Amino acid sequence: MKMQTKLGATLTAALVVAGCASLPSTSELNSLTDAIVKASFRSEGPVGVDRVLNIDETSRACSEADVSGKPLDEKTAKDIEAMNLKTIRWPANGQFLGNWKEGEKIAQSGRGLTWTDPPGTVSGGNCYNCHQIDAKEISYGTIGPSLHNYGKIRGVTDPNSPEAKPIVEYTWGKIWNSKAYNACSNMPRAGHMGILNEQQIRDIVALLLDPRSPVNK
Amino acid sequence: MADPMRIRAQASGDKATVRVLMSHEMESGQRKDANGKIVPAWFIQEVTALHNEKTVMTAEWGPAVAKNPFLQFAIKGAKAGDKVTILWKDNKGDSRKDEATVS
Amino acid sequence: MQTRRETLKHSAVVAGLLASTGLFPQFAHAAFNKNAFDAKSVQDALKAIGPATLTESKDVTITGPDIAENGAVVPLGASTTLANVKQLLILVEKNPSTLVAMFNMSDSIEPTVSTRAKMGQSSDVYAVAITADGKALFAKKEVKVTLGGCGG
Amino acid sequence: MKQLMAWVVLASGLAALPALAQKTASQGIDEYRAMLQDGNPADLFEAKGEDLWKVKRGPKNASLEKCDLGKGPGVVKGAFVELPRFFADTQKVQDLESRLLTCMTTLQGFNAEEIAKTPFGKGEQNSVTALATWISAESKDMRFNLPQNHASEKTFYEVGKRLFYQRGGPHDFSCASCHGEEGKRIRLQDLPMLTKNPGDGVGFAAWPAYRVSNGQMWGMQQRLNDCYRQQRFPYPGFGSDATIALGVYLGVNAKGAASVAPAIKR
Repeated sequence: MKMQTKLGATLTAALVVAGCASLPSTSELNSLTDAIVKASFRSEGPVGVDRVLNIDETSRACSEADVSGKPLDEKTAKDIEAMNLKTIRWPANGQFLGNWKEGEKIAQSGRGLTWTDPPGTVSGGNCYNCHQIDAKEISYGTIGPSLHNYGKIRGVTDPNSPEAKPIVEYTWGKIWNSKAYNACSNMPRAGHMGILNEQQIRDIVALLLDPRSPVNK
Repeated sequence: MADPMRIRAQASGDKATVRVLMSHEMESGQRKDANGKIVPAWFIQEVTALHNEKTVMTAEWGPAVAKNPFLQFAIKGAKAGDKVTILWKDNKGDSRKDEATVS
Repeated sequence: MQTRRETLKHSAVVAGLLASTGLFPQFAHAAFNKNAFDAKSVQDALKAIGPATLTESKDVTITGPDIAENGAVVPLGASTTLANVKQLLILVEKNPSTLVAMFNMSDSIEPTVSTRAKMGQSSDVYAVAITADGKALFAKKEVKVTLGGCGG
Repeated sequence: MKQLMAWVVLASGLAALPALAQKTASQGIDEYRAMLQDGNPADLFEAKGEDLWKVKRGPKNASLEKCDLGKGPGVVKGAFVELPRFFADTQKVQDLESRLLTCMTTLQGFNAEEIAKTPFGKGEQNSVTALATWISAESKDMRFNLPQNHASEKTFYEVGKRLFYQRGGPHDFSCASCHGEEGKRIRLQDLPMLTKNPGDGVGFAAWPAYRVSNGQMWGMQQRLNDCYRQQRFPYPGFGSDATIALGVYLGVNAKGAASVAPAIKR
């Protein structure tokens, strides 16, 4: 604890002296931030400090773009999307749709992967935090677009039909790794990062695309 | 030992409005602890309000009153300078008595 | 860690409390109506308190939000324009125990009280006024409890 | 009884009408919040905090009345809306809570490191929260105006900005995921946009606050800690430079916003 604090303070002091009248350079500020992150966060229960120390290329590039206030250039964005697209694991048994009722429960749940979740907690999808889904749930967020009538709007009457295939695959892929379609999307990469398993994703796809799901009523 | 209450008593017209905040867990008896054991109910059970040392209202509460309880009522004929006293007693026998002057 | 000063202060308060129990004997006498607070319905709670019949009345008002952002704290109030009100009750129908609070009124009190209740789920909430001649009159409204925050 | 049941069915039927329910949901929540304003249990903590400031405590049996919160020893009014700031005696940028630890150590002889390690809601952490509640209340309605004169204060603003946008954890969440755009909500909770002044009594200008959901009083340190928890980040140390840099970023952005702390929150 003490050592960490000292490390941060020393770095700050060094940079302050170096910078004097003007601010430290961008790269100096970036490395100071890294040092402060390293000194400030600690592992707690199952949550390891690697979660902020080993950030992948996608998140790092997007964070930097956010700080600069300029979006990623088109080429970098495309490269990141291509890289993420490669990570998508398609359903092993070829089944994209599960049980929409289970999907609704997963969409409702915001549990899992925090330092206060008891070991063995099944993670939820956090979906309603950001999206409208079943219109009966009035407590929904607006960070993401409304998914009410998701399948209906896209004309999906039979999710197993060849016509529905592109949208079924996109839906699976978007949930598995959202960054494959939008490099700096706010949406988590539920499959890629191991938040949800294959069956949970199947159930959410069903919630969105099954014509019997209340989402499409 | 419980922390003091916050009592505000304000006269307006022919009455004084009294607002009380009490510091209490108000444990419902429904909640489970980390080991899955029910946390026993612990709550304020009786409240007494006095105006210049005369009882004007008593109350019985269950564990469904919210944590750090709030209570509002109005005493007829109370004027600035009068004394309002509130007492509470919980189901473990702990109690508290605080006073305020009507402003 | 308690300092000596704090310990002294606490003892003084305890002494004051002991004295107060003697000063205000009515406080010790108020008997807690356990049956009423154990009741699982509005009717059963009323039965435990006394009145046999319960009638809806425009002379009684229940105040509360239409929607509560959190069930842990729901502001509820009971009031009436009736004279001779002996008791005012606040109840939440779908709580594990229905009765939340019971206020024993006197002539020196306006027949209007408010407090805050915990609610486990969306439910009808009731204000009941019991008059000196044993009539129980009520008003009710629905309070919707939402799931707030990130649901975690 | 049958009659009662019938009403329940009718009432839930009404609530199921989505258009109607949706239209009234946010108005309903506003009404709910307004009803809670009168009688904020933060008052209980405020009273305790004032007492803790004045009472002689700790190994040195001293009060905090000579504590310098940035406007000179013992000056409380107005201190809150200028924190975090640089302190010459510690050569550090400090927020209200870390500054209180300094005063509790130098004046009263407490062990700051031990308090920083104590979980929220336990032991001396409760004293820090109560003190922060009272100190914030002494600046109620004043406008945020954090100093940005010292090089460290400027540097911390820039670091805070980087932390605000830092994506991480299994969900790739950053502070900006929820607080980077205007007019968004999570579930039914409105999310203030924190990259600029979000308005009087919103965001940075609303903490410490009493949380009705758990009946706890939270200072800014606990607010940030719980944001990080829900972001699925690891645990930020109490008073760590990351939390303080973030505080500088949020506080400077909130320039001109009137403080309503201690507030009452969901």
